[in-house]
Amino acid sequence: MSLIEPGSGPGSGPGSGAATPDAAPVLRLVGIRKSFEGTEVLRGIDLTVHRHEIVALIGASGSGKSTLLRTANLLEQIDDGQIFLGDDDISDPRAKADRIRSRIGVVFQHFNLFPHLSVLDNVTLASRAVHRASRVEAERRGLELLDSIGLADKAREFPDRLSGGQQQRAAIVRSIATDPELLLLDEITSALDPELVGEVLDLVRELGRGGTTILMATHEMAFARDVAHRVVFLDKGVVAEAGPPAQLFEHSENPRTREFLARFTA
Amino acid sequence: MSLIEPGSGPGSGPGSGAATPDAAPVLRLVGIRKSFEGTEVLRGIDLTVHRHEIVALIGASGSGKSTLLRTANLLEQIDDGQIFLGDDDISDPRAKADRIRSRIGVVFQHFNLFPHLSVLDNVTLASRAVHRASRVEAERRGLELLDSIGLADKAREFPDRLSGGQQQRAAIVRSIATDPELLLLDEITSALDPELVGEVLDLVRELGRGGTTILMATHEMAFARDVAHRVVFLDKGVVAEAGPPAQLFEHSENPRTREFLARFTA
Amino acid sequence: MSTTGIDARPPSSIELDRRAFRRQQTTRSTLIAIVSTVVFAVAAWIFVINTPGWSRVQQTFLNWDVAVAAFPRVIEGFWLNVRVLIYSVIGVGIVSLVLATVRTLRGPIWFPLRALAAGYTDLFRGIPLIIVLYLVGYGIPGLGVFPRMPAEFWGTIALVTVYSAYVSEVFRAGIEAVHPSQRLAARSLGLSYSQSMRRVILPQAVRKVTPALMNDFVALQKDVGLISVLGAVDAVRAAQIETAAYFNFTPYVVAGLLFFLLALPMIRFTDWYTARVRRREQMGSIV
Amino acid sequence: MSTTGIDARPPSSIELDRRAFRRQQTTRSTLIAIVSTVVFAVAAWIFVINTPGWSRVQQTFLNWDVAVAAFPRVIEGFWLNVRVLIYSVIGVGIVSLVLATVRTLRGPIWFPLRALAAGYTDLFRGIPLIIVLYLVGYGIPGLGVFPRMPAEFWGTIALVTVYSAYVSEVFRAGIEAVHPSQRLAARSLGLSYSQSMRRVILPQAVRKVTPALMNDFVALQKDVGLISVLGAVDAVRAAQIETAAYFNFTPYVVAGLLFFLLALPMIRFTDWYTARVRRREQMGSIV
Amino acid sequence: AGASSDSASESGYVTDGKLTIGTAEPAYYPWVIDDKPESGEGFESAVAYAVAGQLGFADSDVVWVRSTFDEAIAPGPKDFDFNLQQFSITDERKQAVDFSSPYYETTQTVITIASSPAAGATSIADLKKFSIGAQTGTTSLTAVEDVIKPDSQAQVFNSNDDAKLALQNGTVDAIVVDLPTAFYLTGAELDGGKIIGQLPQAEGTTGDQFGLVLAKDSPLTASVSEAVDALREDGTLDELATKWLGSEDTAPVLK
Ligand SMILES: Nc1ncnc2c1ncn2[C@@H]1O[C@H](COP(=O)(O)OP(=O)(O)OP(=O)(O)O)[C@@H](O)[C@H]1O
Ligand SMILES: Nc1ncnc2c1ncn2[C@@H]1O[C@H](COP(=O)(O)OP(=O)(O)OP(=O)(O)O)[C@@H](O)[C@H]1O
Ligand SMILES: [Mg+2]
Ligand SMILES: [Mg+2]
Repeated sequence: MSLIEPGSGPGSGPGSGAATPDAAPVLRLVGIRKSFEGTEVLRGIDLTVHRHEIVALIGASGSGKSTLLRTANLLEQIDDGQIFLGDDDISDPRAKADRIRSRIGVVFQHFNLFPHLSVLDNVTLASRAVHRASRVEAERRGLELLDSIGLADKAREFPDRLSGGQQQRAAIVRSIATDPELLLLDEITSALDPELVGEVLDLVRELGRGGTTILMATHEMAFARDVAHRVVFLDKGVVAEAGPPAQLFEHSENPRTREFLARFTA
Repeated sequence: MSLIEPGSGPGSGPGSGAATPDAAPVLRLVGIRKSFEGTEVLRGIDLTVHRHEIVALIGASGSGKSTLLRTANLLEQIDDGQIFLGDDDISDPRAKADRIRSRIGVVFQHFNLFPHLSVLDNVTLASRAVHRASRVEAERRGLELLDSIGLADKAREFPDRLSGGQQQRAAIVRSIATDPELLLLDEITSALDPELVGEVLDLVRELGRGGTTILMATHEMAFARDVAHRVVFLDKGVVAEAGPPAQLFEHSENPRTREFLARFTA
Repeated sequence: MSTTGIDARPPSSIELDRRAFRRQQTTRSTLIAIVSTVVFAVAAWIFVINTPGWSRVQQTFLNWDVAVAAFPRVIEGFWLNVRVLIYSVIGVGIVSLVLATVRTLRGPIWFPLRALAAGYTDLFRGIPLIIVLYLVGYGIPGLGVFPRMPAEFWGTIALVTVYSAYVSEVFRAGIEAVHPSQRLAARSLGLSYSQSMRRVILPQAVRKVTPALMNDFVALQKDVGLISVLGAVDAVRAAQIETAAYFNFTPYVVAGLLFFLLALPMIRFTDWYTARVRRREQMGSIV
Repeated sequence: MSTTGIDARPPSSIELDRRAFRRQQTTRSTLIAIVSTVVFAVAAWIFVINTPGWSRVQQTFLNWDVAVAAFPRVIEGFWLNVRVLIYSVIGVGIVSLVLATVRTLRGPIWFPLRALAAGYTDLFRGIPLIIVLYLVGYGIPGLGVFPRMPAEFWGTIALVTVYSAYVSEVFRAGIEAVHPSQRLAARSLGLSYSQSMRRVILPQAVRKVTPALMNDFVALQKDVGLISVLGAVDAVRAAQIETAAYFNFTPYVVAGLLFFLLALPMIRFTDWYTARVRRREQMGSIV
Repeated sequence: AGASSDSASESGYVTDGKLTIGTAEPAYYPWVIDDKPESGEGFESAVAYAVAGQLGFADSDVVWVRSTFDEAIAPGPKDFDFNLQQFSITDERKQAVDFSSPYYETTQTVITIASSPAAGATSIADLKKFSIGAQTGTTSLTAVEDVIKPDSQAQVFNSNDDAKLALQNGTVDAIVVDLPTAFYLTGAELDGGKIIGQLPQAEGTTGDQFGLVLAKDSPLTASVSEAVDALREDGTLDELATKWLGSEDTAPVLK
């Protein structure tokens, strides 16, 4: 798998190491609250993602990880708190949601690719429809991206001809085709055959090295530990603990964190 | 989770350790061949499962694990070879398929429980319909089994009210409710949330300790190593290597085995 | 206007500001909708209702006096439609289940019955109901082998003949739509073909086809009006008679509304049920 | 009779024995099927065909001479049905797409149009076609605002009116059946509501509803025969005229067969396509 | 009253220089012989040509079109100058279409077949218990409901064809049609056809008068009526009636 070239991410520091907390914040969540039918799912979340940083969101099923990512992308309206993308308060109802979403890339667990479009059309759709790139230009860049993940020969295929891992990689590439400032990944490997998980995580690793800013919810503890600069442990709608992986995974003093992690080391 | 009592399995050696190869063979596959539309998926498989033994079937996606399990249960007609259950040649077309299937328990990856029946009815259906047990007797035993896996309080619920892990455990319990001689498990955890995998594998482990004979296809290498008495590595429709887990996982000299296992230790 | 959370902490001032803005937006939207509706209504009034043609339309199709005069006869006819509907539903239920069951029979000995059932289904899915009505309603009594029966009887027979073909096909499709692994699971438990059919496949199939069945029921509800061609004085024929008497089409509108009111609950229920099934599927618990 | 595998190794003697047994079983099954069919046919012959009633039935419904005599008129009428069908399909396509589009419009300003479209859809899903036919076919010309048009024209209008309501509803259901995450994915890419509608949701919706659309097409194909009640001499009315002339119902059978032959390819195609879609779904690639 | 010199709009004719006459599809004996109105054979066909002659048209200028009964008397534009298929003149219909003065007067007649239980009926009271059919929208239906008042609901058919089929196959016991049709059906079409009798007029009404139907407020109504009046006065109508319909007083009037 060839490397994503530096410059394909928004920042260009090639192989930049762990981002420092004093880098510019890309996403800032302040006191986010969200209820569904009377149940409070997010109960005051504060979280900042800095430029070039990879933040892993871990937590039990139902702890609110997906909900948090969806609020960050304005797919869910929050009940209180504020969300900043760069300097803009995107939780303000006066903000243009479509404009903002085009600055954020998202990949979910399932159903990411559009089944009626070829892989290349999937990758180039946003450039053409939203950013008004010419088809030639969009396809040139799309093919380049697909080539970088070894899928150039599948460009004209439809998604259902690809394996699950190939589909997820294409979905990731699609989400970065428009140079978003931030990439949100929601358990992108949990519907995959265990064998195919590796190739998808490798791609995320590459992207991180290329400087892409990533906030990802994951159940792959090993991956979170290896790749994330910072891990945030969500428990029942609050941030129970946050810090570098080494600290959380090995020296956490929070009993809930330890209990949660214990389930993965059977 | 309470232990499955000895005696609930067909053999009763409580906590019997690794079965010895000279125990009575429960399932014996001899030179099994199977093609789909001109592609040979199984190319001469020889495999024996002895009483009280847990055999793990590993191999890449598409190597034929599921097909092998289905042929063993007569859900797929083989093209050549012979299948013995105990002393009976069950691949003989003169054999009564329904009778034979009722001697084998099966759990798949997906869609195991019948969504229109309560959990208890799921568990007792076969006893009542096939073995003509009275409803009272069947339900007594069914509740006992559900109780042993901590699901007694869910007995009257419908499957869609259960978590994935609970559903799979109920499916396993259903498959042993009629005391089958052999249990076939096909990647029973691969559609589960990682957190729920543990409880299902724990149940399999209990069953093994209780003496149930199990042949299972799995992608959970750690589990195969811990629990199986013997591991069979299937590669492109042939048994590439078979042996105790320690040998396969640590000292295999087969390059294909090593390559396959390498993918899981990223 | 307060937080929906369990701990009802007061929302921040920013949130209060956002809510005020959203409320304002909602008010604006409502106003726009009202204004738009009024403008639209006025435009419609000026360009349609206020024209001389409209009073003609109103006179011809929406004449209150005619509606009142025609109502007793139309409602009496409609009652016949309802009775025919009830008998037809019962008949269709029985015949289509028999057909569907015959089509699931296995074994070579049943081949001719299976083939016959399949042929029947095919044939009557392809022939217009009105032709079947004429054939059954005028042709069969002419054979002189059956005692004399009223037109609505033969109409019911024709409806049952045609709709059983549709409905048995719906059942068949439902049986096939049950995921194959359910059949495998049932067989793996040792259930025989017919046991797994009866205890596992059919119950699920019936649920799956409920929306389709309800659609067919709505269609049947409306096609019941066709028995009028056999001479039965149902709502449609009654409306026709009244229309001929007054040269005014309001009686048809009255009959149409009666059918509409009969069908509406079922249509709403079908829509609701279909949406619910879809929502469940889309939630997609996959284990 | 040889292995289907690529390396054509000779099967073992056990396998050969099994195959021989299975072949024997197949032969036995075939024999049983043949015997059963013959027995069934003979029984049918004895108990049905051989009875005096049957010759009456044959005479009344399956009279070759009458069929030959009626055929020219019926086929000419049928050609009118086909033309009406073609125009109706075009009309339904246009009107229902407009209706479905109107119903996807967002924003308060469109409220009256949306409500109107929704009301239209509801209304005409609930009213029997035959009533709409009478209203449109006899009522509208009576307003005196339209030039004189043939009965088949008004029949086409009525068919389009009713079927557009069904079909636009099918489209709407299709739009809702597209998995919500597709909409989320499209919006996450920054596509606007209307862009995601046009480029992501609608193309998938159209595919999803193809089976339902085909079903509606088959239904339309048959309901075209109802224009006969307006006096258009289509196949049904032609058959009626011929039947009255001979007091023999064969002309209806001829017309019915013509409709059946027209519908059969579509029915087969619909079944095939529906099965294909289902098979794909059941394979269930979930990523 | 030649029409050839006037323009279509002024003349009021559907086709300038032609007289377009509508009749049923199919048209029946004895009104039209063999469903061929162009031949001038049959009562209505002959009347049509006589009227055409009065209006100054040559036989070759007559164009025939077909329409159903309902279609012809429903309001709306017409593709015929006048239409004749036994339309009884009623006040309700006059709101929708114009009628010429009557060209024939008849009564409604109950007919049946020998195998029907109604075959023995001899009075209106006898008929009450039977199932009686008639064509929708006709005065025959009105006669069933107003004069016979059967115990069970009348059966109502789209056409006399359907009513006749229903009588033949036994779904109704008797049907009501106009007298000439009754002669024709019982004489030629029905096996064992039998006329039970004519229905008396309801109080204060005349017999059923057949008129030519014209579009509502047609400019031709007056001239067509004049033509019919002229034909009645010179005895042509009686002559044609005798020729094509035979004598009509052979059926008893029911009490
Ligand atoms: N649209 C919704 N309506 C109602 N409840 C919802 C909705 N979306 C999420 N929830 C509820 O919110 C809670 C948090 O869900 P969420 O999907 O965010 O959890 P998660 O941490 O992503 O879990 P998982 O690891 O299973 O993906 C759950 O209890 C869920 O049932
Ligand atoms: N019914 C079938 N028709 C055609 N091909 C089939 C069928 N079932 C399986 N195959 C093919 O047989 C091969 C082996 O499939 P099988 O499901 O046994 O693999 P597997 O080892 O279980 O893989 P996985 O780990 O993905 O479950 C695959 O190439 C598959 O496409
Ligand atoms: Mg989630
Ligand atoms: Mg498998």
